[in-house]
Amino acid sequence: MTQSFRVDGRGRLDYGTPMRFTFDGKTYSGFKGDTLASALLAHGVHLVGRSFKYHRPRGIVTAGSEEPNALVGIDRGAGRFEPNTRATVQELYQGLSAESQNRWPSLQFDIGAINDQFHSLFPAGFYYKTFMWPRQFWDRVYEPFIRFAAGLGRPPRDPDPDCYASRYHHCDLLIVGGGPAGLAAALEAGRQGLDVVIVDEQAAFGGSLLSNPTCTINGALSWEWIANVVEELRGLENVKLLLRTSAIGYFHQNMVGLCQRLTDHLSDVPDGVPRERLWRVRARRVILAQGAIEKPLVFNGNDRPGVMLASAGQTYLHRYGVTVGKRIVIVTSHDTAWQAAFDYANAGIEIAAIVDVRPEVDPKLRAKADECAIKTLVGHSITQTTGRKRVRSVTVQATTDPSRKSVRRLLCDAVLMSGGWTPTLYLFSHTKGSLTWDDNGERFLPSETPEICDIIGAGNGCWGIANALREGACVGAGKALTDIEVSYTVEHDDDAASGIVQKELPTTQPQETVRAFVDFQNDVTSKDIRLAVQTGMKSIEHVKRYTTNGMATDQGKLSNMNGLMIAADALGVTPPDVGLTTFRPPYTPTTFGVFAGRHSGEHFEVERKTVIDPWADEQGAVFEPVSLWRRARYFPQAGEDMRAAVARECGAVRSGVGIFDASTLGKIEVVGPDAAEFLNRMYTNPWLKLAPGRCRYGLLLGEDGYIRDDGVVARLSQDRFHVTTTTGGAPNVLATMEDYLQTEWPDLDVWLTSTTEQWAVIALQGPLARKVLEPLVDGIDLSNDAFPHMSMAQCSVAGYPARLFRVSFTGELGFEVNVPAQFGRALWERFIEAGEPHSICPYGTEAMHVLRTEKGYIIVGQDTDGTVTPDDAGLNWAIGKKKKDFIGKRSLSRPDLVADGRKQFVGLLTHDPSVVLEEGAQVVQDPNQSVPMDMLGHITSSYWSEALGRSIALALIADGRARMDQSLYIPMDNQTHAVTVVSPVFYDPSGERLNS
Amino acid sequence: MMNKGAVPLERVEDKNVRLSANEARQGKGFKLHTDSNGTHKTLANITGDRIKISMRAPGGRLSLRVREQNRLQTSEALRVPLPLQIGKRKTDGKRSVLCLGPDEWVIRTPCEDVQALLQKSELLRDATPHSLVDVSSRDVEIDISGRDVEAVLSAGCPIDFRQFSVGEGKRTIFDSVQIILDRHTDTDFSIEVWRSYSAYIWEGLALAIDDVNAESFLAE
Amino acid sequence: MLLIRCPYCQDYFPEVEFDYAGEAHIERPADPSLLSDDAWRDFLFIRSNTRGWHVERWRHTHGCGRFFNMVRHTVTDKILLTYRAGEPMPNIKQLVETNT
Amino acid sequence: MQHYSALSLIKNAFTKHKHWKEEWPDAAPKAAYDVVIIGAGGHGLGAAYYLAKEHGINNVAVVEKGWLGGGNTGRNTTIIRSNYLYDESAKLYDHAVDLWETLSQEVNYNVMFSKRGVMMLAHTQHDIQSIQRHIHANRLNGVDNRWLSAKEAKTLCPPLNIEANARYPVLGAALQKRAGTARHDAVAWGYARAAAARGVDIIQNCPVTNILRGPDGRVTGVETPKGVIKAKKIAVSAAGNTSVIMDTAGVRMPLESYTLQALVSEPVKPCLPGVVMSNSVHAYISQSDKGELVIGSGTDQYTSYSQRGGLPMIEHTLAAICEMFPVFKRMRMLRLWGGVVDVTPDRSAILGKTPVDGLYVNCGWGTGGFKATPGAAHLLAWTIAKDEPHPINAPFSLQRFATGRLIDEAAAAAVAH
Ligand SMILES: Cc1cc2nc3c(=O)[nH]c(=O)nc-3n(C[C@H](O)[C@H](O)[C@H](O)COP(=O)(O)OP(=O)(O)OC[C@H]3O[C@@H](n4cnc5c(N)ncnc54)[C@H](O)[C@@H]3O)c2cc1C
Ligand SMILES: NC(=O)c1ccc[n+]([C@@H]2O[C@H](COP(=O)([O-])OP(=O)(O)OC[C@H]3O[C@@H](n4cnc5c(N)ncnc54)[C@H](O)[C@@H]3O)[C@@H](O)[C@H]2O)c1
Ligand SMILES: Cc1cc2nc3c(=O)[nH]c(=O)nc-3n(C[C@H](O)[C@H](O)[C@H](O)COP(=O)(O)O)c2cc1C
Ligand SMILES: [Zn+2]
Repeated sequence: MTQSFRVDGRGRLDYGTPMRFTFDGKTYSGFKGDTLASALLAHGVHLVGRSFKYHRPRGIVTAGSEEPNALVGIDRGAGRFEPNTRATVQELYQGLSAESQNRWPSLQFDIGAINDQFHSLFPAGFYYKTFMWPRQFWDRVYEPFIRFAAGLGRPPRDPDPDCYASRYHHCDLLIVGGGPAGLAAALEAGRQGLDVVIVDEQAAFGGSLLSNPTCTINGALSWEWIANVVEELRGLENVKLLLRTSAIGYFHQNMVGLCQRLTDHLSDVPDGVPRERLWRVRARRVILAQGAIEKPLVFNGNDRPGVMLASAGQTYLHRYGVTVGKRIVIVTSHDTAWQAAFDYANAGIEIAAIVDVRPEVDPKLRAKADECAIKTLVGHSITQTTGRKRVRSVTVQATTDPSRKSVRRLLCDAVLMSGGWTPTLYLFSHTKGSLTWDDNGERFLPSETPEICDIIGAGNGCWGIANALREGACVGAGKALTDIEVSYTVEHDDDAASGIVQKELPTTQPQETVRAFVDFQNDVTSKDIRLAVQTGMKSIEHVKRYTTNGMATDQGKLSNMNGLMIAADALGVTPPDVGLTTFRPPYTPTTFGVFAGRHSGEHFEVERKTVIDPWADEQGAVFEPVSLWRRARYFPQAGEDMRAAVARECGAVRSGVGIFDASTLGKIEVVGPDAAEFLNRMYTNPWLKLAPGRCRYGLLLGEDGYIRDDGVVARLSQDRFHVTTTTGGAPNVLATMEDYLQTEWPDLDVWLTSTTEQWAVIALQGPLARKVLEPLVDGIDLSNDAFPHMSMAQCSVAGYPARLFRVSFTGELGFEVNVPAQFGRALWERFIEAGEPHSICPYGTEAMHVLRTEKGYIIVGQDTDGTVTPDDAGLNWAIGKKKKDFIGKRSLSRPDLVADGRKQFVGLLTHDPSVVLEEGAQVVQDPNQSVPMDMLGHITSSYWSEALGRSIALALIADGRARMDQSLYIPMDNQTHAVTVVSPVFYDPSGERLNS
Repeated sequence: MMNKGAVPLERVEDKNVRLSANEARQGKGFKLHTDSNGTHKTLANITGDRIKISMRAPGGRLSLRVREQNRLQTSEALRVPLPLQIGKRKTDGKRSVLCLGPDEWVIRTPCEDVQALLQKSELLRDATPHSLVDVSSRDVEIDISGRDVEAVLSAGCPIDFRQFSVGEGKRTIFDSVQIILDRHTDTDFSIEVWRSYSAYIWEGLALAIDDVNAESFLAE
Repeated sequence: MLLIRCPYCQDYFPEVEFDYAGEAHIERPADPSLLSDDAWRDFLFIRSNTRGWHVERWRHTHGCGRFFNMVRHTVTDKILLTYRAGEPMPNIKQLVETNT
Repeated sequence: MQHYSALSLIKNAFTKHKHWKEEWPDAAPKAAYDVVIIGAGGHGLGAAYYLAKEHGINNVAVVEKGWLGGGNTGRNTTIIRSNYLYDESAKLYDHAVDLWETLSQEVNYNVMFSKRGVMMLAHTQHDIQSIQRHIHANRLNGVDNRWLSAKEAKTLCPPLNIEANARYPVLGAALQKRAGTARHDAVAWGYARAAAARGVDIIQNCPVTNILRGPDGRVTGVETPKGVIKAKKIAVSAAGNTSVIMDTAGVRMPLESYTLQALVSEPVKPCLPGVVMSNSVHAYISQSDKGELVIGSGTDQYTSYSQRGGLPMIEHTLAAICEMFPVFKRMRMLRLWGGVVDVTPDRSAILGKTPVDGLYVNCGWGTGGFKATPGAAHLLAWTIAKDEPHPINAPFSLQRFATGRLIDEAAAAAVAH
């Protein structure tokens, strides 16, 4: 196809670089600098999509990110399909492939358009009124049908291979919008030496000036002026210019989120370059210079392809060298569209007429129209349009003539409309800035904001390039708007900008035939809005939700003000009494990927590894995540499954010696003269009398009396303790301790230092543990008498400085050796070597769980769940009976915590010893009762015990300790298991092995 | 660059078997798959003309805590200078001390000094309450320098580098991980981070470098 | 994301360095055993949940590590003041008046 | 009340939809009511409806400070499920789900309750344990919930990533088939219309500033900018603002109000059949009947009434979504908003009497009370009418915080939707 709608000598395109692209499989061409929309228009293609509800043919309406209709799918190859991309924003690149949306089988012929025939059955809110009978049909027929019809573009199906980046940035001044106002501000601030960031979402700076090549600023043509300014700014080191960068949200204290699109416009994307970048900019001051967005007019048939905003028409002509039609009707209630007509006439395009609904317009404009030989129909309204896939004619009529005598039909292939301008207040409103109603202009203007933020240019309701420049220069220089110091001389300014604001355009057409659209994408008509009001939706927020006006992907940029005017009319109140709906981020739709940034795939979240982890890895360990850590779960040997490996590992610990990486345990060094007193207040146990060189099991509660954490605590010296915590609990325990210390007991002389990662911890467990360790330890007698269970010493092990604990989480003779992390792996390998004669066996967390379950040791978080008291867990022995207070003590005497029927920690043995119960399974007394059953509690830990040759389980059971030897039941899906309640200590209850 | 650090578990494709929760919990249905290209990322230094990252050799590091009223005494007894203001660093020969909080300093010193300092602390203990803890092995240090250094750090570090002068250091975060960041010259920084987080930080920096490099790629 | 002045570091840092820690000036009773169940409940769970100027605790966790107090408006999220733990609660009314 | 049906729709199409009546009149307050309900969310409106319908109490006003349904009812991610752990919770939410099943017919307003199934993913051993505990307890309580393998989860939800080398691989999931979503606004509107039809006054733009009490301590009415409204009984059902109002009656609450954010994507054709939630990865997602992906975040860290959240939480949430669904990375966020959720220490609701005679409270639903709407409304009406809690809501008393009989769903699961 040829680009028969190009206008010679116009546009800012690189005509030397032609580009090919496809749309719905058909090949077209365009030039570098085109957007997809401009390139399509160059071929006369207006029809690009179908509307949401009625599947009406829709064309390009705008030339910017506010586009509601021209949404297409862009396919850049595997995993790089993206729905709902605005053709008006997507820059053309070589080979671009786009498809239209929401049509089947094709854009030209769309079955869904049948909905349009029955539109009178689908007014706003219709689905609340129907699909209710018969009830069963909802699930099976109605809802599937509604869901089937949903959505616009097709969803991406393959994982996105692109990467995304993010940055923090700080500056003195952030300027959003690089039109005349923003550029002038940047220039002043930049010259002052401030750190300035100026962003614009478009591919070039200049804003509306890009569509206005004839005006001159200080003698230079506008495009030249832009080039000069941008060059000067680029030369300033303190100024950062970001194009294709949308300010998406204005957050607390001048934090503005920006999304910079880095590669979507490129024909060849270099490898590894992020597709988009999120900037979190914290600015001392923000200047919003976002401009204004033109309003469509609401008239019968205003949604036909070919009906567009007048300013978009100007943009296509001037920036892209494209005419939107060969015979154009202008319809407006505002001056600015007249300029569009003049521009087109100057370019030699036929203007069928300027239809202005106002009774009178500025004689200067009329004179100029006469000069250009343009027919003007002032005081006229559009009542109808024709043309299914492209507008073919408009019917106009004098607004003062109900008799239809003045009716006339104008043939055309495009309509440029203007309902005036809406200052862009989105970001301003994100700050919770307030708006005021400007009666003259019939629009909202910015008022107060809690942020350090100025708003200038068209966004501030000012019109005219000179005015915009002046505001920019003043505010950019840090002065008040009234301080006119810098002034610009502007010729051919577009300062004619008065107009009136309309609801629906007046029409004499019978109401039932009128289809005047307010929200194009969501197919909301003015009648829908009136119906919503009639139905009792009197708040604009209700109207929005009932009609979906303003909820489409343009977020009401085109529809909100028109919707408001119509709703106000229907309600019989003034627009400010109705008010606007809330503006929310993002300013334009923003990819999920850029928010995720680097945090995807393996970088999604930290995975912590111990220094011994690489060794385990080399041995083929299987890992499991435990909080942020990964831990070796078991070490399978050839042919072993988990059960076999775990049985072997457990066997080794019970009969020989096992070695275990316990480095992930939390460790806190508690130091200071008040260290013991501090621990006494924190933990349930007594600490004052613990002798240096001794350890004690410590139990930590929340202030609510429930178990939060536990671990072994050793006293190193009078004023120094080595506290251990659970792996997952470490950060919280430290934070809780700091909290009490700093805010409740600031008088205590004690300090906390996390040493979790200072120490690698290697556990040697099993009857032969001493044999392995002894030869490597210097200067300590490790015999049971000299170094009994719960001893600790500082010594050297294999030449490394160590803290040696005699502790056991397995029930066997055991030691835990702490050495500085950097020596951890070396020591581990040394032990493996030294243990070889004793068949030392590395074991993982799974065996550890089995071993500790055999001994009835709890794991906080598995056997407890935040509702378990020390008594429930059978840990009353760990409470210092003489202590007056400790964290959580008072709660333990609350009525419910001492009531009967609390769930208590017990052991369970299945009657069939081969059955390993499911953790989480519920226990009942009477398995034959009907559902809902009375449940006594649940299984917290359950394993196959090789040592006992049977399964074992731990459970929390109501009144569990009073039920010893009772039979209880565990009803599962297809069978019920019988169990006997027993003590939770299954193995070596006397603790002989531990103390040997 | 994105080779998986963890040992990937590969799901066994047994068509007809539905895994029960218990089976899944017991690791059934997963078989071990060892990654041939090195399961452990070796942190190879990154050297470019605009940015360099390298791992610093282990050094001695101690965390000192003492109340204001005992600061001078402690400083004298340990013979370490203790800067007064949070964020300031004082250097004395091979030793440098950074103030992290109102009663908190980190002392960086050659490894061989650590024991001596701990002994001095022991002697001081009764007279002057304080806490000195060896954390040499807890953290690792990453040096990062070059023209692009601020841009790279800004990928994950939310502070305003214009307010962060040479000779200062502070605890902050990079990519939600706590670090201590020191500024040595305009373009020389170091990051101190708990050992098990270092690979993540490293990777984050590497990704940030890709992003910063993209700037020169994309410059028109 | 808030920008918070740490009264210890005496400088502004972004919220991600801080942790919120609940309402301020709720002191743990010296001897909890003397409290009735209701009084203990109040200490544990009852919070003013003020709509307006709220006095609350924060910790500069990833900075100097200190807990401190902040006066913040819970509707606007505007921060009026931060001060060190242990300092008395300021007269908010007066402060608001002098600040606006 | 004008009956809604396909037939009425067709009839009205012929009359150009001119005869649709107001769904609820905009009432001005009368001098006195038998019951004043503060807060026209789904809970408050529903309670008014059930008071009128089931207890014959029609002299009722629902007083709303803004527009009805504009609180959390109008800004939630609409997940409905009942597979809670504790018996008390399971009973409460299952009661609600029972009512959801017939709600559209009950109020003659299509609330589009969609039983599309809710899937909760397990990524770690701990998740499996916790999910299994839920499934078993639910089964014995007669609450629908079952275990799915990762593959089954993928079959039900094709975009889900179940690659074993993910940072948090999917090990399986719990599925409640009877769970799903509903059209949140319609719930408020449907109840409002049905309640108004039974004589309930719905008074919008009327913030209650004070609860008035007589010399005997009993409530006497409420103060509003539209004047004092007398009432024999008052129920506070004001979600995030509950503690502010209760304070005026001298009752201090164990509540804190936090910002909870949610977001929607641009609409796309159906691709996500059910609801997917993950506690470990911290995100949940469904697709609305219009096509947007509806995504919920976690609460911001500090208390706030601003309905406006921060960016870090959203970054985290979307990273989590991309982790579970790498195919959604190129989808775009369309809108992001916040609500004020009232959170109790045990993350379970408070529904019952208060120390003040004639004053009832329904709050603390936090991040998860939409699903309870018909149930909570029904039980609140009962409690007001009988001046005593229904057995189902009896455990959810205010008193439990003193006795320690907490219903700690928080302890059992990190996220509670
Ligand atoms: C982002 C988000 C996501 C959520 N997702 C889910 C989910 O997926 N599933 C789920 O089950 N729940 C979810 N929830 C929670 C759920 O929305 C709420 O628990 C539920 O909607 C509460 O309903 P309500 O009727 O009690 O409160 P609301 O709908 O908030 O109604 C309370 C009303 O009280 C009014 N009010 C307040 N103060 C006064 C006063 N002084 N005078 C008069 N009126 C007053 C308010 O304006 C409001 O309209 C979510 C919440 C949020 C914010
Ligand atoms: N006749 C016209 O077509 C027309 C239209 C608008 C303005 N004007 C003239 O221009 C003057 C206004 O100039 P101005 O500088 O205020 O507005 P402008 O429209 O010239 O510039 C605003 C710029 O802000 C950018 N922008 C908006 N939101 C953004 C966001 N969230 N992120 C990044 N960039 C964003 C836009 O891309 C645009 O380039 C008016 O006084 C009027 O004279 C003319
Ligand atoms: C389930 C659900 C779906 C929504 N879908 C859309 C949508 O398609 N488009 C839109 O603009 N907003 C959508 N919203 C958000 C609302 O516009 C609005 O942000 C939300 O109700 C909160 O109100 P507020 O932003 O006015 O404070 C949706 C909200 C919910 C709860
Ligand atoms: Zn600080």
